[in-house]
Amino acid sequence: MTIRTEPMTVNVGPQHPSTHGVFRVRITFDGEDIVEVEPVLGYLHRGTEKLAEERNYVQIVTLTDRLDYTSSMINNQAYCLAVEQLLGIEPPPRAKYLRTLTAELQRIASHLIAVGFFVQELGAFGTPLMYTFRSRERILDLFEMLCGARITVSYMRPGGVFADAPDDFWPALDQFLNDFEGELAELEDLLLNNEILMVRTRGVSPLPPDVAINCSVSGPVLRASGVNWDWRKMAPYDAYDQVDFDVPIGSSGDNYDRFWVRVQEVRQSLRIVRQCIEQIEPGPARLELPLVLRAAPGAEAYGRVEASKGELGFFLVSDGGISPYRCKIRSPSLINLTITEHLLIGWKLADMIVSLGSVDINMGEVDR
Amino acid sequence: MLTALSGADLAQRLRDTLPDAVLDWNDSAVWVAPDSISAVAGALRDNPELDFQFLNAVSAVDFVAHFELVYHLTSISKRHTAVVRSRVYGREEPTAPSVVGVWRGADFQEREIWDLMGIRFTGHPNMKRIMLWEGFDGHPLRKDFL
Amino acid sequence: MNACVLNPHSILGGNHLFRFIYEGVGQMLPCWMAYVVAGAAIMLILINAVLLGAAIVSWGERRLLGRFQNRVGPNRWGPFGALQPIADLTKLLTKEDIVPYGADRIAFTIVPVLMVASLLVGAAVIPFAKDVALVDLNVGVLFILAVSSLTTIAIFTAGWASNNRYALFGAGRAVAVLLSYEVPVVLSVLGVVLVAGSMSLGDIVVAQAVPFFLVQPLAFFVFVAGMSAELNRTPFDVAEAESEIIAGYHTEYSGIKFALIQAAEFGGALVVSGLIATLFLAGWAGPVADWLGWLWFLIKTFIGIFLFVWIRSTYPRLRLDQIMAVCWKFLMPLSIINLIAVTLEVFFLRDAHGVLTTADLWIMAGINIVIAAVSIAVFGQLIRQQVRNSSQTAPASRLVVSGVSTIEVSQGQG
Amino acid sequence: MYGLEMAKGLLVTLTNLMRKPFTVAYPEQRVRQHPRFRGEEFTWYEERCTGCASCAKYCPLGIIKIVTSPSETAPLQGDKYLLETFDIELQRCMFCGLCVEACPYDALFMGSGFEEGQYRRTDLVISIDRLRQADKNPSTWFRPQLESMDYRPGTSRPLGWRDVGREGWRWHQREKAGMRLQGRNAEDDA
Repeated sequence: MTIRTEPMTVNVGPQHPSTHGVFRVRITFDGEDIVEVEPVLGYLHRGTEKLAEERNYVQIVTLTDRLDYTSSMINNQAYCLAVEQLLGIEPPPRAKYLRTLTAELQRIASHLIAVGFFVQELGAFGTPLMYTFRSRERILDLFEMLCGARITVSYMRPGGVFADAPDDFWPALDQFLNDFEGELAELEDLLLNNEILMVRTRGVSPLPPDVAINCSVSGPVLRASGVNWDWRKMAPYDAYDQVDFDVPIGSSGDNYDRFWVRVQEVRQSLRIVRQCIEQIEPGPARLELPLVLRAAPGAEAYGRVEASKGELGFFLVSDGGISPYRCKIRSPSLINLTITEHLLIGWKLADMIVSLGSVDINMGEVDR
Repeated sequence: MLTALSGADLAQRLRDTLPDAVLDWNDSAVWVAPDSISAVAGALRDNPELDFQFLNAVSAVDFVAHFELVYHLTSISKRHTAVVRSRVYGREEPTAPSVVGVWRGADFQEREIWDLMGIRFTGHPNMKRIMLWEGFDGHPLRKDFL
Repeated sequence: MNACVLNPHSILGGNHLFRFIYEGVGQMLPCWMAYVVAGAAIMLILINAVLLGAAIVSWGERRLLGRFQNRVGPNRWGPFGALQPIADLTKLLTKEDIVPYGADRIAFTIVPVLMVASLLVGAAVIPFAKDVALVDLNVGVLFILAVSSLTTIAIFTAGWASNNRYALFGAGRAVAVLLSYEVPVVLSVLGVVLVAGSMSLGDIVVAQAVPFFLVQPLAFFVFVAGMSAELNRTPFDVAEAESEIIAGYHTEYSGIKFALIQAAEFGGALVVSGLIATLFLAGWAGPVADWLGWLWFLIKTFIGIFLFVWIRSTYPRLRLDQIMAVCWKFLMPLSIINLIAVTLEVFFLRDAHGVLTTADLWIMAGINIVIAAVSIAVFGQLIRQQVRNSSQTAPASRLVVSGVSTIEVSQGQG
Repeated sequence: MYGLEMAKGLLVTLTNLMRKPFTVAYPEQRVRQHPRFRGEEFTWYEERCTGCASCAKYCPLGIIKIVTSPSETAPLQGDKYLLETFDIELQRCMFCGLCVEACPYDALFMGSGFEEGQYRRTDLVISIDRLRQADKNPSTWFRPQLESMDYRPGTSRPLGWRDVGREGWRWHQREKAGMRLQGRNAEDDA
């Protein structure tokens, strides 16, 4: 006698405890094995690209905050770089360092969330998440000190940052860096070699590098597959050509490697922040620009940064007006989702959640 | 570090394999005929000297008179970038061949362009709306929407 | 005055409180009615004790988890938030009681009752102090194991009746886990019964001149692991894995039904901790006086609960197939080793009357600790090899860009 | 040995059990608010405001509504406009602070409060009267002069309109000849 099984279709999301926001995947299961996957997007679609066409160049900075709301600084940076390319201006060196520094702090915060939720999805009852949030909270405090907001920072402007850091920011940053070393070591003790985490993630949902590249995957996911492609190294922007750091790469591109790469990137970001503190010199933090900027008609720019999720690009086209004629956002989260089918089919329900978590998407950026 | 291939350079190399495809070029980009996009894409990826394995972004711009598709490409092994563009005419049912067969990464972006800009890609395996629901009237990113 | 006198051979005969109420009420009412009244009174006490205990456990677990996670936990209502369970209960009582469309109404409703009932009946035989148990059954251990298996049926019914696919996933997982883990748990308890020479929980406590977690560390380990699986607690909580299948079998439950299921869950933690205390930590036995037994029992129960919470706060969850592997490939052999070792030791060490002295127990403890360490190490090593082999994927063809300094994933542990 | 790392994890959680909680029990305790904090209420100095509506134009969401009429006193001498309406629709505000950045006369400041929850949406529109009466505890967001004064919105005393400008207030007075200083003339002369 053969046991007959029947495929069962389940909507995972948009209301599900661990789909990173309003992400919905329609999955067909055979028992607990995944047979078919179809991501359904658009639950957080706010039309950022259309909104950007009606706002002037500085106002769009506030829109970029809301793309990937766990790494608003990096979004600001990408957008400002694109506008600067468009206008042909260059920010003063102090602004470059401040941007680099805040972007790296934001990368730490974003990766901490990614790591915390990754382990949360593995089933840890909130403890690693709470520890990562504890450290992230300190970073957000630093941001509040810099610019008065914690998540929607709007810190950077085309031509620099909105204002120099206050005097008490630097001792606070030092204090944070010192404390964070210990917190990070604690986190690594708790997670990095934990056997349960190992058996759950090692060898699960591997992503070969050729597939990764063909699917335009970028960021930690690409590097976990063993491709050391980092825009901070390849096309250094702001002050990244002045600092020294390594690029962590994985070997097999499985869930563990993606997790491991993120933890190591936090360490490298710490290195960059320390170098920025050493190298930064007094000076203006913003170019004297008019409030309302205008680019030459027909000018185009594609500004890209290595955001915490991958390559974040802004493709701006100007028609000479005060707002961009077209503002295309190349969002890493959306394009990283291309590999969903590759990652999920053939694995189990429990692995599905973890694999999705290891890609680290953010719905604000996927749907825009 | 990264070098950006100039449009003239790229056009020169593309002409060897696909003489009819290249329409125009300037110092940053090369314009190709819309019908030959997927052929050009294949040539760009498979030519060992160009080796554009990585598609950064597919964008569509509505210039009212025509739509323009912009492909930002990167070669990971050769470390250079290039921009390939194509003008698509017609507002009723503009179509262009899909490059999903060459770069899987174009999947969601082409669906998004169809959804928001209304350019249909032929040969795409799943040409459905992505952000908006099926049955939504119009394509919001067009300049004549609203 | 025709006072009723309880038959000393009745199973409730050992319960002083029952006898007191029975004889007191018997002054006024016919004997059969006094029996019912006394039984109801005792039941009331037991139900309230267990449910109150569940409430305290739920509060304590949340406070403890909070502190483990470097936060405060519930602290708003009452001193240190101790009235939080009451607030929760009030909220759940006033919530709408939803039966989902297409659900099997009767089966859906009966589940919480079934879960709480099995819990309460199980709690009846645990001795809280010397001679303080509802009944001191001579098959107490068997009774508890039998009754706790009722939960499996309840959980499966819940998943099936809910008409929800997540619930069905949870039910399927729960049945697989609970049935498998019954085996090593029973085998490990067998060792305890062998040494104690009795299935009565009271006798088992008395027999523990040396606490059994020293005499049979393997059995203790297997029992704790197995019970945390039966309770659906981390790292074996696949049946209600909140990050995967929402809440598993109780996804669709709301209002008072949900409250009962939660009570059964936290009460289950309490009863199992009590059971661990009784079987392995010498129950109410302790220094000073016998009447302080309840204190030792509470402290030991708290140790069990603390252990569960600690593990819950630390570990991620295993996958279903891995849990089954742990059960059949790790816990099962360990419990068999323990059973064989204990059988042999009892066979050689017992005297003519089949009694083990304290010295014998110490000898057994010495031997068994060594056996435990060796076998856990050996099986751990075996599992490790297994994990290594299964998780080694073919190293992907690298696409490394030259000139960029990189650090690569360390292949150290695993 | 297998399981060693798991024991290490248990140790980590145990050490954290001994630590003081990191969280703050909000209504009783508060986290330190930084001077640049962009709060929910706005601080507006009517004396400094000319009614130019730069803030309204620069707001990405267009939530500031300003209605002015020419001043009755001396419009030709550069007097300010009379403000009839100055509504900030707080329910759509995203506290980006661009209005503050746009204000050329340092009249509008982000506030430092954040407990402005209301039960009705209409209550979330800050009207000109509420702006007039509100406590003047400006945030130092985009106001370097306040930062150089070492001003702390939470603890320092409320600031008057003369203290907050980038230039001296007398310059301001000179520039806008017909400015009504609302009964403070005696004080000004001193």
